Amino acid sequence: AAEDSASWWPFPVYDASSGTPTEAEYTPLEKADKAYNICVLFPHMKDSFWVAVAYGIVTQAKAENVNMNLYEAGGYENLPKQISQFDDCMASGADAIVVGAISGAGLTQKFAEAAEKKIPVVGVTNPLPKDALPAANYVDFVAMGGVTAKGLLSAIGDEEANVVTFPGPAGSGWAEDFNKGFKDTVEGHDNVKILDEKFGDSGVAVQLKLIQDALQTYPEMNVIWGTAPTAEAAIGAVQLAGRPDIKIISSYENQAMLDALNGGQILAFATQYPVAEGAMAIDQAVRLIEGKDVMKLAQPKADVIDETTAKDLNMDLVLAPADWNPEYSVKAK
Amino acid sequence: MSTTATLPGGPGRQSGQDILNLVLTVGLLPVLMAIVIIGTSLMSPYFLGWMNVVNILRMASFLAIIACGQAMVIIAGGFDLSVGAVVALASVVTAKAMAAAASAIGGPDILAIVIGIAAGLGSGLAVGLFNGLCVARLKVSGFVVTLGTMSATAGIGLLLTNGIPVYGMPKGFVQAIGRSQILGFPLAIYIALAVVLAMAFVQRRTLFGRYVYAIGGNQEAAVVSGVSIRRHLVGTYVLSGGLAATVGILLTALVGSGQASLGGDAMMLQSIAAAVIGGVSLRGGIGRVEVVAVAALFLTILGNALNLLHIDSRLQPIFLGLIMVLAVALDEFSRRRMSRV
Amino acid sequence: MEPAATSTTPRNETAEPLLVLSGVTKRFPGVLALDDVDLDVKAGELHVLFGENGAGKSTLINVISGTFPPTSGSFRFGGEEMAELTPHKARAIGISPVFQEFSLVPSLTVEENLFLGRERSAAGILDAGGMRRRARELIAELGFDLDPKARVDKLDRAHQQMAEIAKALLGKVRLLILDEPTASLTERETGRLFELIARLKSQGVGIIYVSHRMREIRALADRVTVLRDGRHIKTLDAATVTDSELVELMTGRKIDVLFPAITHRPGEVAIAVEKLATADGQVADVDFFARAGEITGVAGLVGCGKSELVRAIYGIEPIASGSVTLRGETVTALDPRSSLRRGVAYFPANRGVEGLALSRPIRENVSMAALDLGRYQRRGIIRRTAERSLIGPIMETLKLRPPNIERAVGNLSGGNRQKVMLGRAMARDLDIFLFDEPSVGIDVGAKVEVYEFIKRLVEAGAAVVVVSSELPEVLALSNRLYVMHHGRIAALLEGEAMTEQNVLSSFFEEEAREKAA
Amino acid sequence: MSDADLAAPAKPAAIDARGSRILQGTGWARQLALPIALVLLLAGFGLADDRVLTTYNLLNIAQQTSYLALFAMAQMVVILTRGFDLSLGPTVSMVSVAAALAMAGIGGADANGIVAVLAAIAAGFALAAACGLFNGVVVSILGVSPLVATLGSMNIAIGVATTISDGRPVQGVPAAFADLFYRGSILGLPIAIVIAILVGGVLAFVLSRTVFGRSLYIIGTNPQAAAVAGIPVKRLLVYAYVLCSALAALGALMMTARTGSGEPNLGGTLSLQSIAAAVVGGTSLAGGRGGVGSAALGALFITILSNGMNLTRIDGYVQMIVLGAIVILGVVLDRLRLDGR
Ligand SMILES: Nc1ncnc2c1ncn2[C@@H]1O[C@H](COP(=O)(O)OP(=O)(O)OP(=O)(O)O)[C@@H](O)[C@H]1O
Ligand SMILES: Nc1ncnc2c1ncn2[C@@H]1O[C@H](COP(=O)(O)OP(=O)(O)OP(=O)(O)O)[C@@H](O)[C@H]1O
Ligand SMILES: [Mg+2]
Ligand SMILES: [Mg+2]
Repeated sequence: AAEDSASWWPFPVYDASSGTPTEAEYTPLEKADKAYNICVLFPHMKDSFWVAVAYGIVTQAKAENVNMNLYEAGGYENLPKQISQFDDCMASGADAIVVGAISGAGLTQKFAEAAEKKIPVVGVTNPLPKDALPAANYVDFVAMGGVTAKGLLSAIGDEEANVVTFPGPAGSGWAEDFNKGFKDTVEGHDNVKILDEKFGDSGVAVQLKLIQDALQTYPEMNVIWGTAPTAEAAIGAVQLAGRPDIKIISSYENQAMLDALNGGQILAFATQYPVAEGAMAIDQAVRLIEGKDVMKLAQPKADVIDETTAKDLNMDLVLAPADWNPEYSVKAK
Repeated sequence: MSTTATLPGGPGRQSGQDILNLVLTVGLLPVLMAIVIIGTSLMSPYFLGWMNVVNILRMASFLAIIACGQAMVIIAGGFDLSVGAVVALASVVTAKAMAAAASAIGGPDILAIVIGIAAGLGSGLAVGLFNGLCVARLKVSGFVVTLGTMSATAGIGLLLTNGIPVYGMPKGFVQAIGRSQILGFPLAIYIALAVVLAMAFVQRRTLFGRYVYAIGGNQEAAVVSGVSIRRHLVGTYVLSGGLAATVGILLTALVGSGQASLGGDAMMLQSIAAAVIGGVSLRGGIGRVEVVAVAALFLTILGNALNLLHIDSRLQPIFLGLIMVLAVALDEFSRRRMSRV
Repeated sequence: MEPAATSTTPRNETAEPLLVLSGVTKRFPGVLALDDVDLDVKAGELHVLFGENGAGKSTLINVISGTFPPTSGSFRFGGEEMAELTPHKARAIGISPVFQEFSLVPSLTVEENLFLGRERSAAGILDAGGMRRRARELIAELGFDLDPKARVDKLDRAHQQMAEIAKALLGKVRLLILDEPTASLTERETGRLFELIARLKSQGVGIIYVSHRMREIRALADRVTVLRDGRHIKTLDAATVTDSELVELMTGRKIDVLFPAITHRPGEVAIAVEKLATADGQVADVDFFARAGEITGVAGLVGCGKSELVRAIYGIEPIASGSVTLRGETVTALDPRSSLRRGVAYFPANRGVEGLALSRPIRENVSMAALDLGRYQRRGIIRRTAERSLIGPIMETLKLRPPNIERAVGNLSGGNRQKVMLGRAMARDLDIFLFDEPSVGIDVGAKVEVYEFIKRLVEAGAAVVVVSSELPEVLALSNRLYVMHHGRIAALLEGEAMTEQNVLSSFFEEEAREKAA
Repeated sequence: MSDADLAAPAKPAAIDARGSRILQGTGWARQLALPIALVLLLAGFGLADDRVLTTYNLLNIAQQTSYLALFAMAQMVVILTRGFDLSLGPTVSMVSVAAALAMAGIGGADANGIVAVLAAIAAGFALAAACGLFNGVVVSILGVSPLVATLGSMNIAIGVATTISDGRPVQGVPAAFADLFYRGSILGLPIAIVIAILVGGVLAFVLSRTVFGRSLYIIGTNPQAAAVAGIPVKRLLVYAYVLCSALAALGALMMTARTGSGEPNLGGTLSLQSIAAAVVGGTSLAGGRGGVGSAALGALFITILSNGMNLTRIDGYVQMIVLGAIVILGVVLDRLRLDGR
């Protein structure tokens, strides 16, 4: 695979550093001054979404020639583990830490400690409390939920839509935000009705059960909106139930979503360009270490991808190449 | 009372005794289940709909198959925490092997399907064998061994896929195993029925079943009676691994891709819960797979009913927990009352 | 099984005894259980192993039946060297042990246990019908009152013992090993067993027999081997040796009388039970009383409910109706804790299950029932020095061997385990004692000590109830003797009337009365 | 007597013998097995990466261990009685959220320090006590197996935690709270370590020197004998579960201070982890064997392993496999050492 980030830039974002998002373009540094040690923390590496973020991180770390070590906590239920990993990062003498937070609020104490120790921390992909960190980049999940809603609204026109939402695990924060964005946006459209919200772990098996139960509870349901595993499970469930009329929308992207979209099995999915997020995070970290100018909060412009827009998409920024294997560390040359 | 035990007894008394025994072994579970079913069907018109019934049975099938293996392990005095991870591993291995075989051989799908299924089953059996050998040869507690293999197996599953779903299985696999129906019921239900019946037979009528009871009931007694402990202990873990892998394969066919996120802790805890609610004693030596299957059905119905009754998903666990405890507490209570008589 | 038995028939069988042990040694961590033991058993002979608790009898039996290999030494069976013997192989060549700690699986039925390890099967599938028939046959043949379909954990110890014996006699037997088989059998079953033993002997079966009951040894033995501290002391011809000689060889000291002379000085009524019925129906409509300063015996056949009676008084058997009055105070809501507070102690028959925490030290097991006393704790904190200095002397008076109260109870022999139980009675001030089978499984020396202990209690003015299946014991000890039958009191015998004859006849009268009713 | 207890007459002699051997002269071998393995492990990691053995990292390890050790100790208390507590993790989540809500309720970050801390402690311990009481009553009085009872309360606690927090982290934890339970230090030792050592010391004293502790061991070794000896088994079991939950609550407050917010997912996988730590350290699931030392050692072992792997940059999935393998290896070595004597 061409592990070169040159074609990604400049990348259009909203610069939300000041609070109100303004359109901007992100361009990273050519090279870091020194081979810094950057520690990266992920909630997990169990789906292609986080592999995509990792791809961005690894590629950009190589491009800027820094050392990078990546740790994953094994899932969203492992906040204590991520906290320990944060400690281990500080203990291992990292020059900066990039964190995809399991819970932004849950890491506030750690952020404060890192600040005391003058170790810059960059937030990536997962939302954080306002001003928690010197730099971060993530989409506004509420906005991203809204984007999917807009996608749905434009697809159905005046048709009736009876939606059951499957936002993801209760208590995760992001699931609630996605859901809120979706709900807020469809509000006021009389032809869209939200029948129920079914929170549940974002694994295919759990989602499948929820969907099957919903198919029974709400025969009038004709739109399934939820996480990528929801959509994946829904494809089979809908076929089994003999309901090809049901539209499926995913609130985020992964390889399966792309394939399903190409196969015509889902209506649309949203993307926040995770590869670009990873790459920006590394660059933000290097800038912080070097004391250079940094965009405090970069928000990729979330897009909804459907059959028509899929062709124009720079897939390089959405998913890692199929043959790319995650690398957990990068050694500077 | 003690005199009745000594007499062979006429046929009438025999059957009375049998009914009592039946109630004693099966307990209140079916009664409770009936209450849940009737209650829910009164409140939700969809509950007894054909599709919903099929759904419940399908989901219960998966749980029942795993719980059967789990029950055998627990009856022999062990514990298998690795079943959830095995489901995931088998799913991934099946999908990978099948996809690889399909693209390498090209020829008829059936060959690739068989290779895939064999690989998936093999991975489960291998994990089971490893568990069994550690427990039997090294005499380490099953809990700790399977705790270790749970972590390692999950790690291998993820390492193989990086968490990315595995595609490329022949369409025939998904159609034939995952979505095909016989007399309106999906294949999984028949497999579960076959497994439960076979295991019930094994428990009652085979040496293996008898020895599993003996080993769990009093290992020392089994040793001095000349029962070879190791072989049968290993057997239970291999069985459990194989059955978990079967579920992994069935789920893979159902969702259409190999997923390292299938199974997991939830499946493991549920299988243990089904076994225990189904009357399997954690101290070993006691339990019947058919009751365990009923318990699996009960748990599945419960989850389904809560969804159909529009209970907020955040409140659902509270209901689930309370009802689970209530079910077992009532059962325990009735059992005590019965044995008093 | 059959071919194995025939193929091992050697040329010189007539010359060599059935079983020959030479220099067998077995070492457990910290214990030399068998020390260079030589022994031989001839076909058709009943060879008694005699020795104190912990002398190594059970260990020897375990070695012979392949449970574990000896540390050194060898043995021959039927003229063949037994190397790498497994329990399975042992049974297959006709070595059939009846273990002291039963080899039964509690959650299986009697019938399933009988065939355990030797199931009749074809291609791994059991021949249930065939096994059931054979089990019924065997039980009928043995004359045991045993239901083949009963689950073993629902049986009391006596019936478990029957199942264990039946299990040993299921296959082809050439050497039968009985480790205290009568410890919890009553006269009737014991009689049956003895008939059986005679029949087996006449068929040329060799028998190793372990018992602490002199009467049985007298009645059965051809030769007696005395073991002490794991060493072979002497093998004697039973016909020529006297009891006191044997006991002296065994203990290394002289014991003149087994049952001590106890001065009974009846005082106030300590326990009065009226119209008592237990919830499980094992006891019905029982009137019973026991006085201070005397021993009240309770005799009865297996399953007659005599254990349940004392267990109900102590508060571990739910009561359906009736009343229990302790020292004039009618007690409702009985439970062990309040019973102990009222000065009532109970010594269960099954020490392993209900008495002792085997992996805990002796000290803790002794003080276990008295931890609520100020002597042992202050505000919930255990006074360890005080505990040690209280328990140490108690176990010294009881002649605990080895005299180390920090050892785990699981390491002790039967007699010493019983001493730990007795120690509990001395750990707090009690004056009502309920003994369920006080001398089950303990050696003559220890028995004497237990009886002495009971004597001391009674003479100090305590009320003692002794429940026992060993008639000579209750007859010799008691002042008043209740005979129970099917949960009811069949007779109350006192003074001269307390004879074996009267006890047995009261069973039969009661039986006849029930038949008539 | 409950009928469940009838199922175990004289337990295997081999096990008794093993138990007793541990109490005799060879106890030190077992005591030292894990510490030696720990030192070797640490030395190995130290060779692989020179940052492992810095004071900073050693303190880091000690601090991480404190939390897990607290939970392992909590778990150990009930494991001693032949139980375990699957609801421990969710209890931690529930307490975390409840404490944070209580503090937010009286003014959040600006609240009076002492009042806020007291409110958090009151809310946290009250909820934990309720959960422990529920577990204890269901296990001891209703006679439900600990597995089902705590699986039930696990679900209930999850439901409560997500419902009262609305599924989001609860912010507004005042600085005084974080200072008390996380930031503070005594004699240069971070407060978490100090608390863990203090609690460990007190608990060790309670277990070995009080009537309550002694009784727990006896109940775990032979519940029937304990009942016959007049030990109030049911009451003490309830206490044990309440103590377990209370210790979990303390850990939860410390973790809440560490995260700086109430987290509805805080305890996610802690139940199994704490059981693993206790068992790896040598606590026996069969009851009656274990202690503060075993819980602490197990926690230290697991922490060092994952810290070492993080610092020596072992990949995530490989870490899972290594962790699994080493957990098994640890108990196997332990076992072999015991057999070797
Ligand atoms: N598995 C074992 N591990 C350690 N020590 C043991 C074991 N089995 C027996 N012992 C010890 O070996 C010695 C001999 O015990 P054994 O059971 O053979 O005595 P016994 O003669 O049968 O006594 P009893 O008359 O009480 O049955 C005792 O000191 C006992 O504590
Ligand atoms: N023929 C039989 N077959 C199977 N079980 C029997 C039989 N007769 C009695 N029992 C069992 O025996 C038990 C009653 O024994 P119980 O404990 O009352 O005896 P006991 O009076 O204490 O006599 P002992 O003290 O001699 O054991 C009951 O559990 C009953 O089920
Ligand atoms: Mg013996
Ligand atoms: Mg009795």
